[in-house]
Amino acid sequence: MAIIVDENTKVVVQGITGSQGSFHAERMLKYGTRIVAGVTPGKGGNTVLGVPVFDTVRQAVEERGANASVIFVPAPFAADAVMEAVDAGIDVVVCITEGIPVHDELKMYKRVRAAGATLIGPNCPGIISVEKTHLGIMPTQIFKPGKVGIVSRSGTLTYQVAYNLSMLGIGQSTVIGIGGDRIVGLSFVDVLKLFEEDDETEAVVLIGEIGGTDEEEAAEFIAGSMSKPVVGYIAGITAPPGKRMGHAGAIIEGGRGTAESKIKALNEAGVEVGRTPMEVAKIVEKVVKKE
Amino acid sequence: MAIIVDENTKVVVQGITGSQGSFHAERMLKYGTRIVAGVTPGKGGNTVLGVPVFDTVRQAVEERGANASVIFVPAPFAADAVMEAVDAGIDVVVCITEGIPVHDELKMYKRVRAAGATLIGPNCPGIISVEKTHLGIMPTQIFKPGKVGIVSRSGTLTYQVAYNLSMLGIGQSTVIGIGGDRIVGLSFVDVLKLFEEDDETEAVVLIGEIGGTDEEEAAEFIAGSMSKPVVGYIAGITAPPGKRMGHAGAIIEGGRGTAESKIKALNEAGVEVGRTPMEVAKIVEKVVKKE
Amino acid sequence: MRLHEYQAKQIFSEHGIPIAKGEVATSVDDVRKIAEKLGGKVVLKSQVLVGGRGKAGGIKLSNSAEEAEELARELFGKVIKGHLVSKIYVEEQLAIDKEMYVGFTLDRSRKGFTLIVSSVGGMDIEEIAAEHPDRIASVTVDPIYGLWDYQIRNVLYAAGMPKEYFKQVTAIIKSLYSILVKYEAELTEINPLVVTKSGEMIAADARLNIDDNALYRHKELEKLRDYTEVNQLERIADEKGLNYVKLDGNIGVIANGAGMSMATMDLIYLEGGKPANFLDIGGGASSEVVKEAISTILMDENVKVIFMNIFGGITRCDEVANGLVKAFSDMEVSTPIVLRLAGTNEEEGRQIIQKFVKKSGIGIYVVETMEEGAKKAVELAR
Amino acid sequence: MRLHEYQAKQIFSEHGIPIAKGEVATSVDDVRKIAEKLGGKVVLKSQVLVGGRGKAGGIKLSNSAEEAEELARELFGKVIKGHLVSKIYVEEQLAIDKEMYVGFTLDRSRKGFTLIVSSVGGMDIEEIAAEHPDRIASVTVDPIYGLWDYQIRNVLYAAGMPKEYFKQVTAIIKSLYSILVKYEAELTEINPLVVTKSGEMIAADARLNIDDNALYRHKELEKLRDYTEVNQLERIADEKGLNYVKLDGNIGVIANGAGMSMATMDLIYLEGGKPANFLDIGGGASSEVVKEAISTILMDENVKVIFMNIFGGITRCDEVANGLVKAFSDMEVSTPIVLRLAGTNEEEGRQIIQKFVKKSGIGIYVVETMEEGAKKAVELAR
Repeated sequence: MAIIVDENTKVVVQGITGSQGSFHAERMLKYGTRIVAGVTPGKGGNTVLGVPVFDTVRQAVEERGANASVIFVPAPFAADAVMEAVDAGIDVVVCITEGIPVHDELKMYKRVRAAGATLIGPNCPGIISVEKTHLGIMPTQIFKPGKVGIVSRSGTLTYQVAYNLSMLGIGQSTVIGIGGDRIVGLSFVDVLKLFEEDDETEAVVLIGEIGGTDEEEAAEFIAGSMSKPVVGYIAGITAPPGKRMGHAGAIIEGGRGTAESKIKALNEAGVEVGRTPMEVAKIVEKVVKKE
Repeated sequence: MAIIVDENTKVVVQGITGSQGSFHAERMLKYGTRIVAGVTPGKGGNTVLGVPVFDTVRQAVEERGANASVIFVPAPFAADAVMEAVDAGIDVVVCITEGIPVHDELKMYKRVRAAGATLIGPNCPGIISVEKTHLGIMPTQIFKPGKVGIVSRSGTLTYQVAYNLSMLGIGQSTVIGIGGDRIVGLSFVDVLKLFEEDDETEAVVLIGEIGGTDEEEAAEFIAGSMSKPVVGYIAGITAPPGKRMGHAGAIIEGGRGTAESKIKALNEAGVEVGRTPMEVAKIVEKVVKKE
Repeated sequence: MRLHEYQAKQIFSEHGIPIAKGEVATSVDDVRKIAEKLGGKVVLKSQVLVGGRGKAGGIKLSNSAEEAEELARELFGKVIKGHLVSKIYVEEQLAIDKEMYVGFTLDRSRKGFTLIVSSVGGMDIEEIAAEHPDRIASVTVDPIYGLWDYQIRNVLYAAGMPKEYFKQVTAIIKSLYSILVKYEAELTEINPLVVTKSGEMIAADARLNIDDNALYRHKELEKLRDYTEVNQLERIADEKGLNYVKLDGNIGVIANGAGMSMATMDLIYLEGGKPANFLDIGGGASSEVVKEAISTILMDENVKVIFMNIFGGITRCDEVANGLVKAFSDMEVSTPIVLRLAGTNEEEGRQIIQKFVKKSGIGIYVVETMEEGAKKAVELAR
Repeated sequence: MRLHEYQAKQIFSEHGIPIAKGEVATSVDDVRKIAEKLGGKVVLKSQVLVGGRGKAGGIKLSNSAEEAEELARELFGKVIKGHLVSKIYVEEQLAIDKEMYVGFTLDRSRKGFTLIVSSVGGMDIEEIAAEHPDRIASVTVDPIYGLWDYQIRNVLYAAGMPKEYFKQVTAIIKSLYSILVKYEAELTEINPLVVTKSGEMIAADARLNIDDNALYRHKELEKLRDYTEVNQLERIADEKGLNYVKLDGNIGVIANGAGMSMATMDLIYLEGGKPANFLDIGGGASSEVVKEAISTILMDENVKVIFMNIFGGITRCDEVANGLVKAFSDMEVSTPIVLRLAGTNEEEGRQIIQKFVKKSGIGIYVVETMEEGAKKAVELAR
C-alpha cells in the first residue's frame, strides 16, 4: 500500500509535448511510472517517448484507461487543464504549474472537491510512492523505500529533508508536496489522515512555512486524531513581516500565520520541530528507533 | 410515515408578512402545520399569526429549530431566498413563487443539490402529507387520508385529481406538486423513488404535461424499478406545437416531449393513462381495489 | 422573447461575432437604398419570428438594387407561416465556402446550457442530427462553473471541425456564451455559421431567445419586442399581463394554471368542441385579472361560449366570482358562461355568483365538474 | 499588486461607489491649484503603499490653498514607514458623522472571499475586531455561486448596522464584489466608509490589491504599477522576472523555491549571519535566470559573499552551473560564492563548476550540505 497513487496508477501527462512535460515524463518513465498517455491539443495521433498523444483527456481515459494526471501546461491554461481532467473522470490530478491566478485556483478547488477527486498542487513538486510510482518533478534518486511519510508546502525543502533522511538510512513511504500557493487541493490535515490510515507509514514529517493557518489546523488534528509520531519543520522564522517571500503562500498577515505561532501550535500538539532540515532528520531517526 | 415532510417538520415561512404569505400561513396553521417562524428582512421582532418573525432564516433556524421552509417572496428575490434557506441549514425548501428567471433557477438547483437538501418547486403548489402537515397553497379540504401518492407538474390538475379520488373514497398519503417550470428541484423519478420506499403509499398517480422529457424518464424508472402501480395523466394532448402554453414548462420543441411520446412511454412501462382527471381516479379505484 | 435576426445580429456584432454588412428596412424605398449602398448583390431576409422562413419563400437573392426593389414589393405584406412581413433585413451576399452550426440551448434534463456544434450546416439542426450524426457534437455547460475551453475543444474534435477553424469558432462560441449569460437567454444559435471563400467566418443568421421571466432585468431588450408580429388579441392580453394564446375554435377557455388550462382544452376536444383560445389566469389572480380575462376573450368574435374552469389553490374562488360579476356589471355581455368553481373559498365564490345571477338574471351556468362543464360548453357552442 | 488610493478610487467611482472630490498631485504647485479648485478646505493624503500612513503623519488637514501648499512642501520627499512620498491626493474635507468598514479578502482556509463589515470604523480592522467584537461580522462568499443579497443582510444585521444604511451599504458591497471579480483582486476594502452629516455614504479611503498572477489578463492595471515606491534593486529584479526582496544583511542568498530560500535565510541567522536579500529563482530556472540573479545581487554594495543553495527538482543543477559560469565570464566578480548543488543533474552541475574553477581559478566554494554552506558563508562575510 501507498497513499493516493501506487504502481497500478495509470498516468496521463497533460502538456507532454512541452519542454518541461517531455523532460519530466521521461524521468517519470525511467522511474517506472505507468504513463499510458499524453495530451496536447492539436498533437493527437503523435507519439512521444513511446507514449501515445491525444487531443483531449477524455480520449486518454477512454482509450488508455488513465486514472491520474500530471499537468505541465502554462499558467494561463492550467485551470482549464484541471477542469478537463476532472470532467474526464480522472481521480488524482497533480498540477505542477506555478503562477496560476488565485481566482482560477478557487474554481479548480471547488470543481475537484465537488467531483470527489484529489488535487495535488498547484505549484507543487508532485507525489512519489517510493519505488512504486512518481507523478511530478522530484529528484527521485534521493528517495529510499521505507516507512516515513513526508508532506510539505515547499518543493525543495522536501527534497532536502528526504535527502537527509536517506543519508541516515531512513526510507520514505509516500512523499507529497501539497504546493506553495494560497489555495491548494490538499491541506496538511487531508494528507495526515491518509498517512494515519496507511499501513506502510510509521511516522510523518510535516514541512510548513509562514503564512496561512494550515499548520495550526494540522496541529489541532494531530493532537486529537493522530496516533503516529509527527516531526515538524517551519521555514521563515526570520522572514520580516509583511514582505512577500516568493510565492504567494508566504505572506505574514496581521500576526497570524507566523513561524512562532505554527511552531508553538505543533509543540503543544506534541510535535517536535527541527530548526534545520538536518535536525529534522535526526529527530525522525530518534523517533523511529524508539518505536 | 410520509415522504419528505411530516407532523414533526418545523416550518419557517419566508415572506410571511406579504399578503400571499400571511394568507397561506394562516391556512397552513389551521391545517396543523408546525410553523415555528416567519422571515421578512426588516420585520424581525414582530409577530404574525402568533408566529415570531425574524430578519434572517439563520435566526429562525438557530432560535426556533426550523428545518423546512415555504417561500412566498416575489420572483426577483426568490432565488436569494432559496439560497438563504439552504445556507442556513434548511433541509426541505418549498418554493411557491412563479416567474423566477431560469438562470436563477439553475443556480438554485445546483446549490440545493450540492447541499444535499430537497427543493420542491419553484412555481409549485407545495406538498401535503395528509392530516399531518401542509407546506404550500393547496386547498386542503379536498384531501382525504389514504394510501395513494400523487406527484404532479401542475398545481390545479393535482387538486382536480385528488378531489376526484376523494369523491370515490380513495385517500392520499403525500401529494407533491413538483412545479411547472423547466428547471425544478425534484424530478418525477426523485419522487417515485420516495413513494416506492414509503410504507404508507400503495399506488401513485403521476400527472404530467407536454414539454421536457421528465415523463419519459419516469416511464423508464417505473419499468425498471417500481413495484407499486402507477396511473398517469398527461395534459396538452391538443396543444398546438410550438405555441407557448402558459408557464415555460409547456413548450413542444422539435417533436420531443409531445403528449403522444409521453403517453406511449408510460403505456410501455405498464402505466395506464387516463384521458380525463375523472378517468384517472376511476383507474386508480380499479387498481387499488385489485390489490 | 425571440429577437429578430437583425436585432440579434446587432448584439452578436457588439460582442465580437463577425456579421455581414446589412441594414433593416421597413419600406420598398429603404430596401432599394440599402441595396444600392451595398452594391446591388444582396439578400432580402423577411424578419419574421418563425423557423424555416427560407423554404417558405421569405428569403430572396437579388443582383441589383432594382431587382431588390421588385422583390421587396413582393415580400412586404406577405404572410410567411402565419407571420406578416413588415421588416426586411437587407444584407450583402456572401461567397460561401462552407456552412456550420453552433448554438446553446437550455437543457432541462441536464440542468445547464448545452452547446451544440456541427461542422456541417445550412439546414435544421434536427436534419443535421439525422443525416450527419458523426458531424454533430454537444456538451452541457454547468452554469455554476461556466464554459471552459476544454469543453469547446472536446466538442470541436468530436464534431470533426477542421483544425484551421478552431481559433475563430472558439472565439465565436465564447462570445455566444457571454451573450447567453449577459442577456439571460434560453437559446442562442448561429445557423449557418459560414466560412466565406476568402476564409472569413461569419454569422449568416442569428437567433437569440430571452427568458421572459428575466426581462425585468433587461429593460433595453424589452423595447425590442415586436408587436406587429403578434396577433392583436395576444398583444392586448400581453399588455394586461395575461397568458393568452389565440386558437381557431369557438369556445373561450379561462382556467387557472397552465396544466388545468390544457386539460380543459383537451376535454373540450374530447367532447367534440374546439377551444377559441388558451388563457391561464395564473395563481392568485385578483378579480381585476379575471375581469380582464373575460373582456379579452369577448373581443374574439368567434367565441360563442366561455368555459371558466377554476380549481382554487392560491387562487381564491371568491376573487374569481367577484371578477366575473365586475365584468358583467361593466360590460354588456350576451355570451353565455359555463362556470365551474372548486377549491379555496369555493363556497364564498358560489354564493357571490348565485346572488348575482338571482339579481341580474344573466346566463351563468354553474356546473359541478369539469367534465360536465366541457359537455355543457360544447352543447352551448353548437 | 497594490494600487494607490487615488487609482483604486477611480475604479471604485467607475463602479458606482461614491467618493469625495479630489485629484492627485505630483508637485507643490499642483497641490495649491487643486486645493484652490476645491475651495481650500482639503485633506492632503500621501500616496504611499503602506498601512497606517495617517498615524505616521502622512495625512494632513488644511483650511486654505496657502496652508495646503505649505503642508505639501513638508510632505513631498518625506519618508513614511520607509516609503517616499512623491504623490499627494488632494481631496475635499468631509463632514463626518459616522465611520464604518467594508471589505473583501481572500480566505485561504475557507476557499473563498470573506466579506467583513463593521458598523464602526476609522481604525485598523484588527483594532475593531479587538475593541468592538459585537460590531463586526463576516461571511465567506463561495466563488462558484457568487455573492447573494442574503449574505449581505446576514452580515449587516450581525454587525449591528443601522437599518437606514442598509440600502446604500448593500449597493457599495455589491460594487466592491464586482470589482473584486472583474479585476481578480485578492483584497479590496473601504476603511473608513463614511456617512457625512448630510447623510451621504462615501468611500473615504480605498484599497485594491490585484493578484500578481492574474495581471497578464489586466494589462490596463499593470500600467498603474508605481515603481517610484519600490527599492531600485527590487525594481530591476522585478523587470528581470526575479522574486527578490532587499534586506539589510551582507550575505547574498540565492535559492530555488520560496521555502528553500527562507530556510537558507533561517540557517544564516542560526549561524550568526545576516542575509542581504531573499531571492528565489523559482522552479526550472534557465542559466540566463541564474546569471541575472547573480548580477542583481552583486549590485547590492553590502554583499560580501553569495550563498547559492540549490536542490534541483524541476530546476536542473547543470543549468544553474552554466548560469554561474556565464555570470563569471561576462562580469568581473571578486565576491566569493559558496555553492551547494544537489538533486536533478547534480553530477553534471558539479563537473561544470569543477572544470570552470580549474580553468579560471576563481573563488567558488563548493559545499556538501546547506548547513555547511551557511557556516562557510557566515565565516566569509566576517
